[in-house]
Amino acid sequence: MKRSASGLMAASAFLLATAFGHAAEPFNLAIPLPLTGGQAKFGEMMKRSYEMAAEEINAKGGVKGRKIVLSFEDSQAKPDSARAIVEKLIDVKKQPLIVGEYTSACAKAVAAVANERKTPYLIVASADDSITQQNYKYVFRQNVPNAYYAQGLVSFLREKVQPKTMAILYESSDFGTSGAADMEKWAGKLGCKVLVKEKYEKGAVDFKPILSKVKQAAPDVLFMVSYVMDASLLMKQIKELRLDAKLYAGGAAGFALPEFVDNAKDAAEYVMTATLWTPQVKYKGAKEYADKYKAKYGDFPSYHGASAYSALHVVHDALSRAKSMKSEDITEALKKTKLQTAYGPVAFEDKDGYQNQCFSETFVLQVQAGEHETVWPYAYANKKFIYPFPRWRDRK
Amino acid sequence: MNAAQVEVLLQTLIAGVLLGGLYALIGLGMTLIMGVMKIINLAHGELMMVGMYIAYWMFSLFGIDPYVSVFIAGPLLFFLGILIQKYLINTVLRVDSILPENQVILTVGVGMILASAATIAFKSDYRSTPVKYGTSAFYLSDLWKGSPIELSLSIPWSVSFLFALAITAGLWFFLQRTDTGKSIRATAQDLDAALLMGVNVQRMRVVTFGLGSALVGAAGCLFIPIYYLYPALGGQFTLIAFVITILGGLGSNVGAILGGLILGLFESLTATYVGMGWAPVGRFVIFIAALLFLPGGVASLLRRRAFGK
Amino acid sequence: MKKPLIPLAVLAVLAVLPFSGLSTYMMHILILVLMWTTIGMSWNLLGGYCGQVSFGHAAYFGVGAYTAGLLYFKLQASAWWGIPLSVAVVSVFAFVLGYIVLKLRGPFFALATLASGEVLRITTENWNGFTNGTLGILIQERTWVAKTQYYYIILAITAFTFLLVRRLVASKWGYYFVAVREDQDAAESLGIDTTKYKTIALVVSAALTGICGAFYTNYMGFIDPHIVFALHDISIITIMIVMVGGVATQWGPLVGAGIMVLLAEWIRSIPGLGASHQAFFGVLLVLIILFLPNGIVGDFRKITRLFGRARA
Amino acid sequence: MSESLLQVKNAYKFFGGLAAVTDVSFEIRKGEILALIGPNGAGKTTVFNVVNGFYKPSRGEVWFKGRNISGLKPHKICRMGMARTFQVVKPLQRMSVLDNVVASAFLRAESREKAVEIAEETLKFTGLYEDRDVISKGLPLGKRKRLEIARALATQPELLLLDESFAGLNPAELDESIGIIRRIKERGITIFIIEHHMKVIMAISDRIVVINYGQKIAEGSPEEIQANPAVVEAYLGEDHHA
Repeated sequence: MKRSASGLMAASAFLLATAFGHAAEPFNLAIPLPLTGGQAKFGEMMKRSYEMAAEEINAKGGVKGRKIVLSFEDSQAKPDSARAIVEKLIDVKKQPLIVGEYTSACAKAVAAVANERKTPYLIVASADDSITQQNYKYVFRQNVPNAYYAQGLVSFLREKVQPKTMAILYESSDFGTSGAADMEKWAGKLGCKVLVKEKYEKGAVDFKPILSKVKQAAPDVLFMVSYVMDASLLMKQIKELRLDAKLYAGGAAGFALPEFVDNAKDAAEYVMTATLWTPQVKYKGAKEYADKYKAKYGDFPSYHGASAYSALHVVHDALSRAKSMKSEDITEALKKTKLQTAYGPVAFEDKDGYQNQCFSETFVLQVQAGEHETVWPYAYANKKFIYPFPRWRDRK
Repeated sequence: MNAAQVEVLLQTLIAGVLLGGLYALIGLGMTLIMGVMKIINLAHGELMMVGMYIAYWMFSLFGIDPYVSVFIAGPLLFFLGILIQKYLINTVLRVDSILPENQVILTVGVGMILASAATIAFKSDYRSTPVKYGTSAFYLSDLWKGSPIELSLSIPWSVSFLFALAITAGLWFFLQRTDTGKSIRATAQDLDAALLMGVNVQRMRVVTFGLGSALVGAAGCLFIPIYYLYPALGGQFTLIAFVITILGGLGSNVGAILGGLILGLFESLTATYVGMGWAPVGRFVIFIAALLFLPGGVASLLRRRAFGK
Repeated sequence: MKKPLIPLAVLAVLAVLPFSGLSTYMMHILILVLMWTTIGMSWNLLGGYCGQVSFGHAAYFGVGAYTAGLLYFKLQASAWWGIPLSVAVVSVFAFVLGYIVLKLRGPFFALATLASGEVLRITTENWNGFTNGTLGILIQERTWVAKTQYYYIILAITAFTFLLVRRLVASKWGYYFVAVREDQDAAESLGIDTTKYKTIALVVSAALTGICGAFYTNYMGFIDPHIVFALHDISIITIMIVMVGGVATQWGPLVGAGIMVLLAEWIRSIPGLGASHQAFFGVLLVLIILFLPNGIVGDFRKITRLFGRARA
Repeated sequence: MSESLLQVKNAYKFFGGLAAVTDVSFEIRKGEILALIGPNGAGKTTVFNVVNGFYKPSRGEVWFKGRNISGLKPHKICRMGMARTFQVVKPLQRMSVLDNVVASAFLRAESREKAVEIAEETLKFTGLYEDRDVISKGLPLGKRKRLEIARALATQPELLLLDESFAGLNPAELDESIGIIRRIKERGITIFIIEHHMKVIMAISDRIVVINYGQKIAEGSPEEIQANPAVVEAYLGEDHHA
């Protein structure tokens, strides 16, 4: 009953909006994303999430009575293509704000243009620390910067594991490099010695040589920053080598995706990972979004999707509050954002050398019985963490 | 050297040999095509991706083991290769152009089409075949309780390795003993002489490209139990195939095996003792070194020795 | 030196284009077209005229880009100094590399150059202390917001390259380049020091490409190893531009760059095509190579003949 | 007897373990036409390649104009005054006939104008001037062979190496080419020629060197060679196998 009532309301809101005719000119929003090439997976997940958000917003009457009409432009993860798209959106399509992109390289290209052209740009899932350290007035970032990704994980290490030694493996990308560097700093603060720190080229086939070196070093914690398939290959080969550490921890990204568990299967069990968002997190709308996504596309989304989904709500909120549809006014409205979203509370602060940066809680997931469960911080946990866990040879 | 260091070294060597065997199979198709036709096929990795998708769908839809799919993907890729060669590459080779390399660009185009067709058809999701034996391994400590060191030998890696050897042996037999195989070798060694001997060179080229595609398709099937799959995966394997082809010697399948093993061992040892980030640098450095100092590849060393007897 | 009128006319048109009220979007695309034209023309000198098909022009592009980037990053100098400096750095680099790879012929040369680009990419990624590794180099503030200045700079570079290539090709060197392309043994026995002239072609070609790399750093404001040493997005695109436009032709690179950049952008933005634009573009590429194996300029007669027949 | 221009001293060339040329010695005197003959696969072209620098002799030496040139690169040897043609013609296919010759005329020309001048003169000399704007790929075989000679001549050599410049020509073309060779000789250019065509050889050469299986088996005037039993044997042997 309740659902149909809200549906009715939405429909009538829509009818009202169209009845008052002239206002119904749609609000076109084009979003640059990688839809082909190696990053397409993430582009696709975000695209779906944006679409889901747009549907909801439109069902509730859109932006000031105007329907949001989304379109997507494939930047192929190439900075010059991303820039071309954004130049077009700003100059030709007169789009007053930019949302989107995924890779940090593209986000940097877009951010520079947007700031030069005084057009607000909301970054959704690009991690590189430096993007919001450039004194860009018009660039906003909803996800925390890379340096904060592992915050939740570090607090877990401090309180529950107190490791003495650590090994760090990371992919050779800006994300991997700065993630590993940040973790090394944290380890120093925890009084934990880093025994091995090695990077690898994304897409490597065989990690066993490096893993046997790690095995020999026998660290308490093995921390890895990897994309999804490298993550599952790593865990599979760790299992194969019976490399026993007290804790396997991932630095968000690959380890937090459902595909990680799907592909690594039992090798993924007990693995913990930092993440920026979880489907179980007790933010309003988070579960609804996650369930809806899963119902539609078969799998839970990761934080990338949730951030994209919520970003559109943030945009909606800012546009609704903005005095006009001009870039300056939208920027002002974005700056004053205080919104509870499925991704958590969103507000943009100038803090710790960052500008217009949203700082939010990060979490720790653990794979338990083949599912990602939120285990840390306590306040958000839906399952108790399992630690310590059995050694490989004692597992079935 | 203490026991732990020995363990690391042995484990690294095992990994290197197994990796090398799989690399060899990727290189095998390339070396055949390059040896016979002297063309650079930049769609090689994409053909492997097609083979992997076949194995993936066979597994997901019908539960057919990827190792069985070798016999399904191989023939299918053979026909795909024949089509590509017959209707695209041959057409370009026939026309006279300033640079023969426009054929290469053609294969880039083919690769682009294959990769984006896969994106359209299967989305860009990462996939793998979660076979039951995916992470099983033999352990030294299970066989020998008192062993001072622990070594593991992955079952799927070993099976893939043996398959690779078997396929190479099969290919060797085909090239040495069958008429078609002999004609292919003749075409590879001396085009003019082959023409004089009445070899239907056009047909041999078509067959060769088909065969090369089938081999790399089979390699895809052997890879998927231990690796994963997504549409844009081809590029890096094309590069590996080049390295092996040059290292082993153009057109030599024994060379491809040795080239693969050398590369596998080299990469593994670099990863352990220098740093895994540098392994790809090493890959290309030995590649350039082989081009310069060993123009005929490892195969030329073998031949020289045989000649000496 | 026949018909210098056409190049002048084209230059004049290009020079007044910014006054025709083009959007900054179109200006961006045009800047990319000009940059790719220059890279294409310099590749054409080595590949088209001298016959040494390089699959590694990303190496020179990247070294140029990093010359400019590191000037800014390490010495806090203006990255614009990278343009003159890259000529020197890339020339020396190409000279050394040429010593290694120019001994090889045909597909072996192609593969060695391909590998050299990759080696540089991975080295740059791993050499954190010097290159800032995978984090790349970000220029905090680009010199200009407007496109016009960048446009004229790249236009000047393109015009200079055009003139240089044209001059070279008509000179003794040009004859020697083509002689090397057609038959190295014959050329050698006619008294042409093939190694020397191949090295000249390589160094000139590399230096011009390096200038484009330095320009890219200044224009885009951000570089990282994946972007500037890209095998597909730089090296192979360069070859495609020349092949599609017309190998060993004056205007081929311009036409090719126009197609590869403008047309690709246009196809990419066809609504509803989504991710399939790449397939579409791949098909187009295959068709061009199949029906115009010498490129659009190279097979221009064939095109006009086709249309002539259609009219008759 | 005029002075010696080129000496080959005990030259060997091995490929892998196989000897393609074994202990070959001969000299070429200024102004003469020396022919190198022998059955198919006797190693004639290998000798050429050793002489003009494509191959460094595995053992032995080659002297040109009083200087040891073994191991020098072909382009250096060419600059010293030795030019050659190829058995399989290798014109610069996509260049016009004139441009082909201009490319090689640059060796002795400072400016483009001078190079064109030399080239045009050479084309007139070889009777190709009418065809100067034809793209060389489109020339008939006879003219392509002559273009090879023209290109070599444009480098203004003292010694000209001709590798089967008469093979595949029809009788009319043959006569024309013989005429050209004679006129080249009249210009004072020394000629070293590989030829199959016995009639041509006997008509134009001053002296003949015969090799078989990479070894020199005879040397002398055309008459002497015709009467030499070893030569007859070698050629008969070839006929038996053919």
